[in-house]
Amino acid sequence: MADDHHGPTVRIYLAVFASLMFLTALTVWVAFQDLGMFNDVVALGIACTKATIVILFFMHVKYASRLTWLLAGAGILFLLILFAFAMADYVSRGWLGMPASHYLQ
Amino acid sequence: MAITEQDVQASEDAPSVNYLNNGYGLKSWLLTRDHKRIAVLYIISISIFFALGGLFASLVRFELMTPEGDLMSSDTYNKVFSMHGIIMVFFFLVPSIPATLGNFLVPIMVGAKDLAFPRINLLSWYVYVVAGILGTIAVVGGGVDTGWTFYTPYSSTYSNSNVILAAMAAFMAGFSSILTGLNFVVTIHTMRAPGMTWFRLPLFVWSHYATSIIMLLGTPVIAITLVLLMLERGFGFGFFDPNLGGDPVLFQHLFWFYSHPAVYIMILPSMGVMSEMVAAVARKRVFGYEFVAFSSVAIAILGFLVWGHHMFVSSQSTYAGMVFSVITFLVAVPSAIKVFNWTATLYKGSIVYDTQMFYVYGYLGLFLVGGLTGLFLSSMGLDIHLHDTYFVVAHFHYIMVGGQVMGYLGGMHFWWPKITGKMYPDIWGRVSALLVFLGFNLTFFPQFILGYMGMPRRYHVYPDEFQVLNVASSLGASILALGYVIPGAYLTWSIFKGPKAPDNPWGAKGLEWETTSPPPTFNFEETPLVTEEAYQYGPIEEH
Amino acid sequence: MADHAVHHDHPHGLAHQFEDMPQQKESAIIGMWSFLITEILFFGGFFATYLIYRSYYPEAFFEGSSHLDISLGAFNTAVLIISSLTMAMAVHKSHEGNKKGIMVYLILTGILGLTFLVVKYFEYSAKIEYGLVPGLVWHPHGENSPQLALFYSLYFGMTGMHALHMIIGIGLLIWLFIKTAQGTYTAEYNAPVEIFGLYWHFVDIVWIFLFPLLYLLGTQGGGH
Amino acid sequence: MQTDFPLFPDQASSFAFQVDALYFGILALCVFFALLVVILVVIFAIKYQRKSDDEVPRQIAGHLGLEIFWTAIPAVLALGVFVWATVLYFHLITPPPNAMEMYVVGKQWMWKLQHPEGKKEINELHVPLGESVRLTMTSEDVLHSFYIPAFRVKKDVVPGRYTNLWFKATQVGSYHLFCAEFCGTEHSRMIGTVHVLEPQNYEAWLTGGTANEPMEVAGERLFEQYACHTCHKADGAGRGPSLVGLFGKTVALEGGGTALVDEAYIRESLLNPSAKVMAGYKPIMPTFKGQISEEGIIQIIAYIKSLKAPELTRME
Repeated sequence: MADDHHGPTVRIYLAVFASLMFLTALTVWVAFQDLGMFNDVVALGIACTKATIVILFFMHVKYASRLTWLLAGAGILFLLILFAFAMADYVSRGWLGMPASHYLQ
Repeated sequence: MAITEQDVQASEDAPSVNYLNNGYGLKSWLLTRDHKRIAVLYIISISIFFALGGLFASLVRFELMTPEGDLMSSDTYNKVFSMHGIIMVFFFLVPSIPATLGNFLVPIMVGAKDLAFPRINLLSWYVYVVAGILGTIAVVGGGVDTGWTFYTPYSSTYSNSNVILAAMAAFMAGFSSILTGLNFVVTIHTMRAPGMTWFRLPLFVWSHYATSIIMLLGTPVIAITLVLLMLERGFGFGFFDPNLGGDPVLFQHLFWFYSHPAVYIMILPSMGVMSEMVAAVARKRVFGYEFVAFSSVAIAILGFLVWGHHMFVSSQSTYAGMVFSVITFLVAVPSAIKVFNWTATLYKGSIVYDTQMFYVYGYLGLFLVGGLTGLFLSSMGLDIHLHDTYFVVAHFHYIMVGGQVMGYLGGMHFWWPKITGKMYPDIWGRVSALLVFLGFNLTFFPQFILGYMGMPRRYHVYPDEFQVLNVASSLGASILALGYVIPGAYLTWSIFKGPKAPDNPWGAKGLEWETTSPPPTFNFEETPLVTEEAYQYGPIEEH
Repeated sequence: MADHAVHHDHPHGLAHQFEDMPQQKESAIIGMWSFLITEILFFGGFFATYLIYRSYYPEAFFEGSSHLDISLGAFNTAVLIISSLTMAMAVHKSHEGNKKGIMVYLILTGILGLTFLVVKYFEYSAKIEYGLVPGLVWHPHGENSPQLALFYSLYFGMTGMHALHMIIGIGLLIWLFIKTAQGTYTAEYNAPVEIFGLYWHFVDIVWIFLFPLLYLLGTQGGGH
Repeated sequence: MQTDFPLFPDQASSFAFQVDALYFGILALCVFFALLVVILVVIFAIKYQRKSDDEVPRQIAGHLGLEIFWTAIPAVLALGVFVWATVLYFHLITPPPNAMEMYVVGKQWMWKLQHPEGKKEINELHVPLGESVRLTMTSEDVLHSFYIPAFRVKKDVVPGRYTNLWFKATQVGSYHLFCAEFCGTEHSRMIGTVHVLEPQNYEAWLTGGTANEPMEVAGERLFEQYACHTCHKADGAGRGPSLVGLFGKTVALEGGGTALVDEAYIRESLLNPSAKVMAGYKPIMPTFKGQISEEGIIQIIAYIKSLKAPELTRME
């Protein structure tokens, strides 16, 4: 049974908070730098990092049972399945070079 | 109300206190947190919707006896088949076994006093009822004519019917099934009795675990899809209408992300029922227990990767279609594993010819046809011809009615003595099982032929050459209806006049047969200690 | 949510269906995570829609995004992160059974949540004023108009759904506050505070993704 | 079977036979497995009927070899069927290069069909025997699905997009044309007839009807009516690119990237001109959205297709 009285300390919470604020500032700053298509990559990368930090520390997953890892992982895995399989259709529509695959408007 | 009369009856016959007689009056039922009483509430409300959906089905079959639209207008016909689909899918098939038998049996089978969250369980029933009322308002207030699939842009822009209300009803019914699934997942994880390891769980519990995974992961996507649909229809937010910049095919992706796995919500619980009944009928451990258990989980997970097979002719990319097609073929494998293992369970068994046996055999026959015809539809080259024809209609009715409804009725007969504490006349059970089997085949087998000949689904009028087979189908439907009415009659009779049921009338294995019939409020006098494998009718021989 | 029926032979806060407190607490946490999975997929439908249309109409999405106020968005991001910290502290205090500590941090969390909603209200008002609400008040008439409307449909859909979660969260927070004031939560029985914390952090995470996707992509004005 | 009670559809296209072969192939597989299981369970029911109420049979836990056997066999068979069906699918969706072009517009609740020579039909389609026909289809309102059971072809007709379908009729006769995707009240009356005629009869039918102008002529008239020719000059000296010989080419775009000039590209350029501007030109073209009907757009496309580059004509 998960008894998480040994969760993170206040010191860790403050460190997590500081890094989240720093990453927020960073993502705004990066947005104004012209990195071409990498603007999106960096912005999403920072968002994923922030989310991971929140999940691990604020939501105690780092200290939780394997089952919690499994549940959180399952949610993210099926989210990726939804993205990947739906995008697969849209990305590959053009591959046969037929008008059917083109979107019109 | 039937409930309170049932109460009184139970109190006269049963000497001990059980879940039925430990409180009287409407309030003790409507505010109950006992999973068994909530299951009974679900049985009553689901039966009402099954009857309503069946009524719409008979109207459809009546109309299709002639090629012309002479019984009702096209508009009415479209509303009738749409309401048939919406009610049967969202208000009967999805909750049918999980919310009734699952609700009643999962805690007992794992040896718990109740589900983990009894209040949430009651909440799920209320959400279901509110959804049902919304759905009924949608019907009474003019109906909805989009089909249960709500395809855009017809549903979002062109239809003049109560789309928003119906979508809202489906949304809420989905919410109710999320709450049920959540309760099952937590209960199975944390509340197993001492000694009840994962591989001692009855296969019924495994299949409900797999079903709950789908409910948790799939249902929210249909919920958001319906929200987007309502926003588009209500406010003119563009998501799926090409005139507003959207893509109608995206709706289909999001819709089938849930609605294909939902087919497994509808069939997996009945597979669990089958495993229990096969073991009891043959008085034998289910052959290849681990394979049957894992095949449920495999079906649940693979089921999320195949939704695009509903879209082979929708202008979806050919390459995406190929991926969806090949995974669809792979889903056939775990289903085949189950069928072979059930067959092997019967080998050298001790087979009794009671009502359960009739349902087991009927289920096997119908599920075989339903499952195998899925191969035709997952073949891209053939699906071009078969898509949206009566072949598809026949296929999914074999799965959902031949599979799930046979499982539901069979399970009801199997556990009826446990739920009510009363026995029903076995001969009538066998007669009705036979009627359902024959009526079902006569109704839906002709539709395979109709489909290959090219009759599209959702047709109000049709060319003359399709009439003979349509008449045959309608005749079968009347036999099928009879097969559904008879159990309703003798099961109700048994509540009042049936002989009292012993604790274990079938000599079956499982924790639910070790407690009294009906069980006490907290299921067991004391927490059971599990020391043996599931279905251990005798010493188990390994091969 | 756990059942609060009090039994005399049971520890305080233990519901009848559970054997002991750890089992009850584990059930509550797993139950909340199961619910959060459904929430991930619920917002996931929105994000998938966003992803697909974004990849089809990058210009319209850049244009739509450039009308949003980055400073307000960044401010709200900071507000939510601070509220996550105070929520985490409330959970921390609940482990100690520190009633006063829980109450202080819950109030702070609530105030920050309300701040977020107030800022959101001003942002929405500005959009209504400029006629950027598809279907209701829509002023743009350029060739990109439908695609721009698509961006704003997603903007209002996603932030609206997020705001709805915030409102529900604040409602639950008030209920928790009352329960805490009544002395319901102790060092042994604090699962409701803990699982509410999970919910609150999840809502924060959704915003962590909404902020760059909706606000920040307009800065490069068609960077591709 | 006689025609008043048929149990099988006509085989009237070049791939009807192949689709039916796949159908019967899978059917044989299904019948084999269904019979196998049914015969086994019936034998078991008879042979192992419960003799006495306290009978307990031997408990067999399972057999790993058997499990692997009946996992592998269905998996291999299923993958075999997948390959067969997918190869057939690619054949069914890939039109031969010399196919005749016809156009379909679906709307609630009728099919509007147009021949390349300009002849228009409603809910009827005349096609020549033995000639490959490629349909380019779109919808004015909701989803429809173009379905000819006797040809074993079907494809959804999607608003805002062109979809394609092709067939080669192999048997003279009249066949059903259905709408297979639910499209509203009169869905089941959105049906028509496909007439397959001998080629000479088809020619006679084409010329015998009312004098419709060919599609490219109508397109040319629209081209002038909307003053397209003032910018898109044939010699390339206008403010827009010359359209001569442009169809089917891949062009560079302003701001990078390329685009294939096909039906969809032309339609997009008419409705949303600034989306993909050819390299070297300014985004000055106005949108024609709401001004030209879907049929008009198809006619302009036909006209642009007919503008062949001179050397190409010589090569042919």
